[in-house]
Amino acid sequence: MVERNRWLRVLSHAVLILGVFVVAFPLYVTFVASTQTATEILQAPMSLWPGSHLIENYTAALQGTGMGAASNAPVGRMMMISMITALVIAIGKIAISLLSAFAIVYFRFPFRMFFFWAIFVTLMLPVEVRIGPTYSVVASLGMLNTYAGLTIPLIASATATFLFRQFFLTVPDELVEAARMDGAGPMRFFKDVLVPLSTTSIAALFVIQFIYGWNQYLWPLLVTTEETMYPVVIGIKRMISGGDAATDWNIVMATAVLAMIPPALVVILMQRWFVKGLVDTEK
Amino acid sequence: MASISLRDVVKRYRTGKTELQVIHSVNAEIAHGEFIVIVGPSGCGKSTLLRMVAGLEEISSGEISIGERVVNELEPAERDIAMVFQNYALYPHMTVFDNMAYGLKIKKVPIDEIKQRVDKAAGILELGHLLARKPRELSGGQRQRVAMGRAIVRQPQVFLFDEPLSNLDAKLRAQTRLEIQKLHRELGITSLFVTHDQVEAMTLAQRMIVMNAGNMEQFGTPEEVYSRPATTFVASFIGSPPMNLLKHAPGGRPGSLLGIRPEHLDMGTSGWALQVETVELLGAERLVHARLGDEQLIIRTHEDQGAPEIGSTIHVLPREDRLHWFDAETGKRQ
Amino acid sequence: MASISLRDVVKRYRTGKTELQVIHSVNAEIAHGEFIVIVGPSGCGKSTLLRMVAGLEEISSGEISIGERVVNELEPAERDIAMVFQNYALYPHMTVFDNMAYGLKIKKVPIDEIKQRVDKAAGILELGHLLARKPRELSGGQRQRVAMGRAIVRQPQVFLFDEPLSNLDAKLRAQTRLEIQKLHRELGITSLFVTHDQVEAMTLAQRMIVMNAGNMEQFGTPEEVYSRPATTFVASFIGSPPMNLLKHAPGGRPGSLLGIRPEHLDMGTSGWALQVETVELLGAERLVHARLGDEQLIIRTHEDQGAPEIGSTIHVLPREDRLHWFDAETGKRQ
Amino acid sequence: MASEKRVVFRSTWLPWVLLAPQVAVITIFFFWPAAQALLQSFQQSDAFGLSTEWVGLQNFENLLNDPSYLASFKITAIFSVLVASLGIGISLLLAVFADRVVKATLVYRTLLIWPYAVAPAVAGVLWLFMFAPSIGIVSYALRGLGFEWNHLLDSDHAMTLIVIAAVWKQISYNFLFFLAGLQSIPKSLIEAAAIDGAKPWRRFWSIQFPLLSPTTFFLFVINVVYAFFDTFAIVDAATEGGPGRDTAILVYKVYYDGFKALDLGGSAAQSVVLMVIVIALTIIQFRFVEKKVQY
Amino acid sequence: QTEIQWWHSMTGGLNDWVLDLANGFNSSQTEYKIVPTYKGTYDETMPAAVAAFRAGNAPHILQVFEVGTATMMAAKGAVVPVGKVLADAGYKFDPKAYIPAVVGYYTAPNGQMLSFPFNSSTTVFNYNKDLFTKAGLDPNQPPKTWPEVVLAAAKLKASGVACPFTTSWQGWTQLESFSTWHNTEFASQGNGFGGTSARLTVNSPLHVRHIENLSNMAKQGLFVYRGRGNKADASFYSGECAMATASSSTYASIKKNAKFEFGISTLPYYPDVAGAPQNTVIGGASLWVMGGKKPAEYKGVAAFFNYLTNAEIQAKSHQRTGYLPITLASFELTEKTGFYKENPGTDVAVNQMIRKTTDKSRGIRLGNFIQVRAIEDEELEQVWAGKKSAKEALDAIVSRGNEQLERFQKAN
Ligand SMILES: Nc1ncnc2c1ncn2[C@@H]1O[C@H](COP(=O)(O)OP(=O)(O)OP(=O)(O)O)[C@@H](O)[C@H]1O
Ligand SMILES: Nc1ncnc2c1ncn2[C@@H]1O[C@H](COP(=O)(O)OP(=O)(O)OP(=O)(O)O)[C@@H](O)[C@H]1O
Ligand SMILES: O=P(O)(O)OC[C@H](O)CO
Ligand SMILES: [Mg+2]
Ligand SMILES: [Mg+2]
Repeated sequence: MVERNRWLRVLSHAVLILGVFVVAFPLYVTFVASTQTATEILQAPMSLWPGSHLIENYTAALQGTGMGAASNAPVGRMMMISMITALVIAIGKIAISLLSAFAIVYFRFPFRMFFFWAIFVTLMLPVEVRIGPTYSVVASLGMLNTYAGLTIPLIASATATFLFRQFFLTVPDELVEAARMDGAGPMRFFKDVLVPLSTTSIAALFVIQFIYGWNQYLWPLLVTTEETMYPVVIGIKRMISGGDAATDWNIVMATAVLAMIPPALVVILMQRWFVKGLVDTEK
Repeated sequence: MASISLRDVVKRYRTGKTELQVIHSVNAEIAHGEFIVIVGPSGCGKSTLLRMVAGLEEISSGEISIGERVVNELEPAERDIAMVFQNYALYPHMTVFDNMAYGLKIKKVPIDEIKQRVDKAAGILELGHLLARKPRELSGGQRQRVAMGRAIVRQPQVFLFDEPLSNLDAKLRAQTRLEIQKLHRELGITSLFVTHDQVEAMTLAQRMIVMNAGNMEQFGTPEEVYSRPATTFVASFIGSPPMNLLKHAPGGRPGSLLGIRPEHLDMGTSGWALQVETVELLGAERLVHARLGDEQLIIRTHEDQGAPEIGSTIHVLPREDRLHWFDAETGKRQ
Repeated sequence: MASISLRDVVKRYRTGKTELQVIHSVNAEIAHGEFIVIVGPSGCGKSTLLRMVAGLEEISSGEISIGERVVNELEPAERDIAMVFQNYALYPHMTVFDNMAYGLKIKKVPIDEIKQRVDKAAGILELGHLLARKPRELSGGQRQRVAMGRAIVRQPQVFLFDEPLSNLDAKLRAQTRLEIQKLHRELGITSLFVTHDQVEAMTLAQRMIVMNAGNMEQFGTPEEVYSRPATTFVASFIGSPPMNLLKHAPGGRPGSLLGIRPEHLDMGTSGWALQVETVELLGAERLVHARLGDEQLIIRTHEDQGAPEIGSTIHVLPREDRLHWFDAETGKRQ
Repeated sequence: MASEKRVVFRSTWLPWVLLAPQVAVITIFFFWPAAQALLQSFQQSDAFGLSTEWVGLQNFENLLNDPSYLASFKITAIFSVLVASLGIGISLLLAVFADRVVKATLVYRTLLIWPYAVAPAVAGVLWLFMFAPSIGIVSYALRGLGFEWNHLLDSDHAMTLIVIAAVWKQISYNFLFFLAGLQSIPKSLIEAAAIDGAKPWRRFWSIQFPLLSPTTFFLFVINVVYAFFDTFAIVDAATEGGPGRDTAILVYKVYYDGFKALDLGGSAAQSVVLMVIVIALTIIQFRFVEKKVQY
Repeated sequence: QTEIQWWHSMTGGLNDWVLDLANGFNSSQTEYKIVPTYKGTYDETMPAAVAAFRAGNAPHILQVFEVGTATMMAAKGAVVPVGKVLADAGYKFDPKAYIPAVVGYYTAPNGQMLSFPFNSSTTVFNYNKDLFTKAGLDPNQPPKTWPEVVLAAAKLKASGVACPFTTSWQGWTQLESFSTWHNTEFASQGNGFGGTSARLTVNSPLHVRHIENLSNMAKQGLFVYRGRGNKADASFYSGECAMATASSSTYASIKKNAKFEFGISTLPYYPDVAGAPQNTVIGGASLWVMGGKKPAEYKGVAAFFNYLTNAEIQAKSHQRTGYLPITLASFELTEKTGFYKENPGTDVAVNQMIRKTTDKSRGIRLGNFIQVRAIEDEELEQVWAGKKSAKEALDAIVSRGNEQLERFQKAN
């Protein structure tokens, strides 16, 4: 660093620790609540020390035997649905975006920019805004209660297409030329050179899209009419404020912690690539 | 090995509605196994010319043949050429081995043969111990050698080089120059080498093409180009420091420019009287910047001769047999 | 203007548990207004030394003074220096004017005076018409001039340059070198200039520091360094092509290396008998690469002398007064 | 960097094949439904779609005459600006300090990144849980400090609650971008400024911050869009638009009217309004990004 | 085996109950299989079903809260009246066997039962006996009238209770049920039973008086607002609030969570209002049969409903959940087993509902009721926050609510 100011270093740590405290506090509370009994939680103020019911609550959540969990779809099953859904969405988005970015950057054809724009506009058309008609389409295609229905409608991705386009534009032209000299055709170049070069962008996008897929709520609620196809976020919401039963916050919080683990692992384990991907492609 | 011939080669770029001609009817016959350097300032069209030979740019008009075949319509891969790029264009995610083998793999050369050819090229270029590395783990010079290796393994009829040394530092550049020469001697493959560095051009070329603004100004051996520059452009572009070009030299002819190289001006006690402006020491020699009337001159002397004082007047004698005369209008040699 | 003195300056980097010493006890006294060039191969510690003077790196031990003040503990801003970076480090979001004015604004110099000082510097550097542009709208050479302008307006006691020319092309580099010299003559500010290019070092330096692996190998005028290199390192680093260093020269002393520059070997009919390997033409002169026993030599001759044939045997006579002897072990001059 | 490739492949059919999957998905699942929504905005129908009547601009007129819809615009503007500016401000602050810390960056980053993994629907629940008037730990602590927290009746408290939840959820994302942006600023610029005499505070405002502006602008757009659309689950969980309608942002209202109150025509009309806003935002960002690319 | 889809909104223990019913039915025969699916809260399940219907994927049975009743009734082509389903399958349907206030609400003017009353609740008054004792109140003499509630609240507050009184479902308890309990019209046309031209009348002097009263309590800290829907229930479970008006279905949860003695009493009333107390209004949900299914499937639905009317199953459900018994037989059965004696207060809901209804107390059945409820919430919050007077808020409810009613009338 340029200057040797000691108190500035102390201040840096102080600010960061405070930031971490504020940011992590809700998560800590969630964890603590997941180790107590429902009644303990209701006694304001709730204790901030972990209680003794951790195993009990998590078992209940996982097996769906807790009062709060609605029965025959245990959290384990829902986590699996979430996992498959999130993976398909993330991988699918990346795959089709790679292809379309490749087409848009490396070819010249009529309406090229029109398609780019068309894709770009979808970036900000969230499902909530057109949920009814979209649902009708999915239903008439017979995709309710299928992984296809849970994933394909969410699989178009302006973000990914845009990011890949930006990245492809930074790939030196000479690489294409070298590949052409080596006798590689477009798809061969795509497979052998472009995709391997895009790994950091792919990793960054994987994180973003996995989390997007994992955190879906409204869409699965609509397209799944069978409990066996419920993802876990719905599992959490279903335990809260439904009907007349009191919320079993301990089980809710245990489920919330469980539901958080896979995406958090993805974020944390891939953060190096994530950050790198963000820098490399300049957004 | 093959000859190359360029016949009335023209390149135009169309950007929007405007058309820009960047290569003006170039003609050249290059023999089997020759080492040709294309030299010229930035933007003069060297790369464009080379890339037309490579098949990376379409030829607007004219004809290019390699060997007996007119290649105008052929894909780069079908022209049996190999190219070394300025920034090497190595595949960053492949090992050195894979970089060299890639073209062969695509051609479906049997893996044993690929191994053998890569090993041989690696041997020539002393890359044997680096085959498992990725390009980012190599130094600039090593990368450059890999780029050459990638070209060599292809055993092409023609080598194309687009400023392959410009990313190297001075020392490495000199060394790699020697290696390229050696390689060419050994393999004898027809080569086109682009550079904007005249020292590189002079040392490497068997014959050189000097280009300026899309025109071929001269095509000849380095000696010819140096001692009988065809135009004032060539005269001032080749040679460092450049040839002095004087409008009003003592004994000059009207409508002509007199050219004399800095090393052909001998300091003495008689001759032109000049005012010394600055003096630069370059190891074994000195460059004296001086003024003759309102014209600027450079004189190159040996360090032994002692440094003239700044501001003093010196006398120099141009060697009579080394004078060059150019038309002041067209710049053509007279 | 101020003198600079470096006393036992040492730099160590700590990475994890290991400590790496990159500067070994450098001592140097630089007078008011001197132009000093620090030269050496990549990684030898030139930038580190300069950055310690600038205050961008902590000094591990030893002492640096500027003028009368020991600056070890001062912030960069308090040292009254200005620095030109290799990549210029222009503020991309500011205009040329703002780039130059930034330091003055921080010092709260009145706006009128800022204007006047920037205008003056812009005048010197011929940047007047570019003041409203952003750096990205400038060519490499123009950016370089802005970086210099930013340093000049500060009117500091010391100028520091870290390879400021290395991003320019050869022609521009030569031209900018002259400008820097002119500037130094006019302003007379003590300057430290880092480069790894020996030509640059030779032309610019009043005195030069040659560094190698963190050690100061020699500190002297270019003439001294060239004609009396203190070590084999200096001998081979300065001069292009480098000095020939021979273990088994005819008439050599055991335990010593004989050094002789390529231009001090005269081709003739008697003397050492050499096998010619390659010949390079460099405009006015030729480099003959030849072999003496198992040792490689370079001879520099004038183009007039005609090129020896490759493979032939030639005879060269070393000039007796230009022989250098070095200790074979320590590399020190004997 | 150019925005076009000099070298392209030649093929008349391949690009279409490559584009086909993406274009198929957006056509079937984006544009077709969006067109349907547009159509619905000119119709009025009962919930089950048994009777449908063409009403022209009636739905839009209803919206314009509904003071609560207009109020919702204002609420949305306040909410978005608060979320975007606080989210950006806080994460910028954290990123700047994280950038200064040489050691332990990874530890801080790991801890700060974590909320990104939480679903908005769950984030709303978490914060509601902490601020719940009776059992909430934070409201309890506030009461202990003599501050009566009541987001159920106090609009400012309610707004504060959803802003906190929304900002919290977004900090990680912003933080990562800022950190990446800061680390890509050449170190020599900072050094040049230090030599020019700028102290850290000055250096930040005159060098780092301006150079981050593309990132900041990008994040601003992303955050506004986030505040506009992705926060409805938070509002739904935390305040349900209350007290009164004081936290009913536009997208919550679309969702509520269309999805809970089954007023399809009215909701579709609101969707159309939102789509127009979205497209405007898209164009602005697209322009800017393109410009930046040529930087 | 014919599968029959059943979408519902029951969570927690209630979800267990739903599953038990389905399992019970499924194992009682082999022809049909009931598949219950939780589709979110009441206000999420209904839109999901509507969307599903539009896409041709509606379930067979749909649980709809009472607020959605009018919307469902208006959707003639979308639903099949339960009466018809039962009759077609050959089951006898006798309205007399049901509790009048319950069946009346779900019956068309022509006497046909439109939907099947499943989990009907009503409004009751819960109180914390321990806090009563602490405040020097008689735990066995809960306040019966609003003036008594105010007095009790004051005493509770004096004894240090932070939240003397709260309410869940404020619109339902304080306006709707309040109206029928006082035999006062909530809306014209017999509270909407007479047709879609009904308009709100909740700004009557009695309503204003009550809301003003609550507003004053709020100002004095005697009434503490704890949120929309049933959010306030938690404050009662936790022992924070001493008195609460809530759904009778809170019984099971209080029993599970409360660490204190609690009592259930009737909804308070104003003794000076003629005809009060009348009967409270129905809440909870009923089961609707969706149209467009195969005859065999309707047979299965009918068989399931028939299974649900079994007195023993009814009685068990009632005792287990706190929801009302639907048939008189199940009420009598429960009484006979001594359940009410053992669990004092559990009969309060039934007693409130079992009375003979009047035109003003039969229930409230309005179009766009969901929006009307939301308007009630929004406006009442303004009162509790002190931003509007009771009169202003109630006027606003009437005018804004009537807009919704007009719109509904137009669309149907
Ligand atoms: N795609 C293009 N469209 C339009 N003009 C172009 C295009 N490519 C190159 N040019 C122009 O053609 C001219 C020749 O370019 P070329 O790259 O061949 O120069 P060069 O001699 O290789 O220069 P350098 O030494 O800088 O590489 C230049 O003026 C350049 O601006
Ligand atoms: N922060 C650091 N930590 C550890 N070692 C360092 C650090 N900075 C530089 N070095 C090492 O110190 C030595 C000197 O580096 P310096 O940058 O001064 O070299 P240089 O002479 O300027 O080289 P160049 O010509 O390549 O710029 C190098 O070996 C380098 O690897
Ligand atoms: O909580 P429940 O099931 O009694 O239902 C409550 C009513 O639906 C309120 O409208
Ligand atoms: Mg070029
Ligand atoms: Mg350096």
